[in-house]
Amino acid sequence: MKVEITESIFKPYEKIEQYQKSLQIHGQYGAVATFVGSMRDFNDGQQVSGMMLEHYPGMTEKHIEKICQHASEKWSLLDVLVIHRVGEVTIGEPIVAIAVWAAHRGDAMDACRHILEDLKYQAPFWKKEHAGGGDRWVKNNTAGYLKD
Amino acid sequence: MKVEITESIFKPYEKIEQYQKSLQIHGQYGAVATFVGSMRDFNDGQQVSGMMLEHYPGMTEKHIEKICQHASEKWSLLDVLVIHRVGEVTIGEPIVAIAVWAAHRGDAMDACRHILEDLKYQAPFWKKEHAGGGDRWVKNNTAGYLKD
Amino acid sequence: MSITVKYFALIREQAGKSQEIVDYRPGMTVSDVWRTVMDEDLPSDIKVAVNMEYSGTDLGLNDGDEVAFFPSVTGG
Amino acid sequence: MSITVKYFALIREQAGKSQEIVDYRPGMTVSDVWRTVMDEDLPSDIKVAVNMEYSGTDLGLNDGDEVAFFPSVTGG
Repeated sequence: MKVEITESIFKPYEKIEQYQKSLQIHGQYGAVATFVGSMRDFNDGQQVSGMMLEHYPGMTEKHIEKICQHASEKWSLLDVLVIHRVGEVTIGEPIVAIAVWAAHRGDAMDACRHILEDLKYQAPFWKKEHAGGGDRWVKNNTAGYLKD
Repeated sequence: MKVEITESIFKPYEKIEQYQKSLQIHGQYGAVATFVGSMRDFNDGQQVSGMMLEHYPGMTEKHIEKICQHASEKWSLLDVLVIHRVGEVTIGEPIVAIAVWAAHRGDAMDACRHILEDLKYQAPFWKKEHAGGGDRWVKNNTAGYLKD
Repeated sequence: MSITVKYFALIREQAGKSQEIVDYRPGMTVSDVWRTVMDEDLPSDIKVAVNMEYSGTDLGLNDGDEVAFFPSVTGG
Repeated sequence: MSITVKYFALIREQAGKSQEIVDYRPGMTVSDVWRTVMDEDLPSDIKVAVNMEYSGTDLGLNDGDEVAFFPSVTGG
């Protein structure tokens, strides 16, 4: 399991591929579910040009590790990778990448979603968007509905 | 939207990255959900060494395109990529890759899962595993339960 | 006046062939095609596609149609 | 005998500071810390962490604890 907080732009799929290669689980995983969240140019009815992502150094890492640990107890997982960006982020850049390796697809997808929802609602990160009318703190994330 | 059936081993994350670069949706997608299914060395209580994946040329492509089309009508999506392997597959090799681009995470993840379940239960593919005791047709895929 | 019949996976192996052409008779259904080639009723667990779309077994066919028989799918 | 107090995001901006040290008093709760530094009751929409774990506002503190105040999180 690996949790990484980074101030630099990162290439999510290269990171996932690279981490996968480092694992000793060849032939064991039948399923890898990933989620990559990127910065959009439009949010909450307004054009945005970028944002600043604040976090709580120490607690943020600790909290995400706890989420992943919890997911590993709830589902049958082989490994988990979470990368989250902090600092100044520009349009189109990745903010978060989650990858979950499991024998079976149900575990990988359920856990990936669970980790993402916890990141959205519990992990100590705060977004301040640079919008036309000045900077604004994002008040709440949009819902990650389950429509199935 | 792109559907690809291939007899060759492929690198899912390179393909996804490459396809993403070809899209004119920079700054529009906030969410990319992917699923990669790979060949495990163990299935249905037995060690397996590889498998042959048969399909129905023509119908398979047509069916998957219909699935993706249907998903695009049900959820708000920006693009979909599906790659599925056929022919001889060896342990650890990717069998299927699905990537869904959307503005929001709920759409991307719901659609990705929906497409995968349809691929498992409707798309014309048949697996014949090479196991210790000889070859055997896989009778049914395991369930892709939603535990949330 | 013909129907193209295709078999996949276990059905293909059991039939010992992957494709054949049968004569088309007006009013012919999917079940009739199976009866013609296999000399038995179509087993209920066999899936059917007509012109590459899933189909019921009572569907009436047209000259030139392609009918496929196969077991439960296991892709993904 | 001290408590480290941290502020994040909008709370940090409104407080005009990101961190300060307050004296520890035996029996002190999270709410007491806020009252000490802000001279008002702790608003109910502010989240609290003690030693980097989410906490209730009535939690009794120990000497050396780190208390953080922040608004709803918006990561991911």
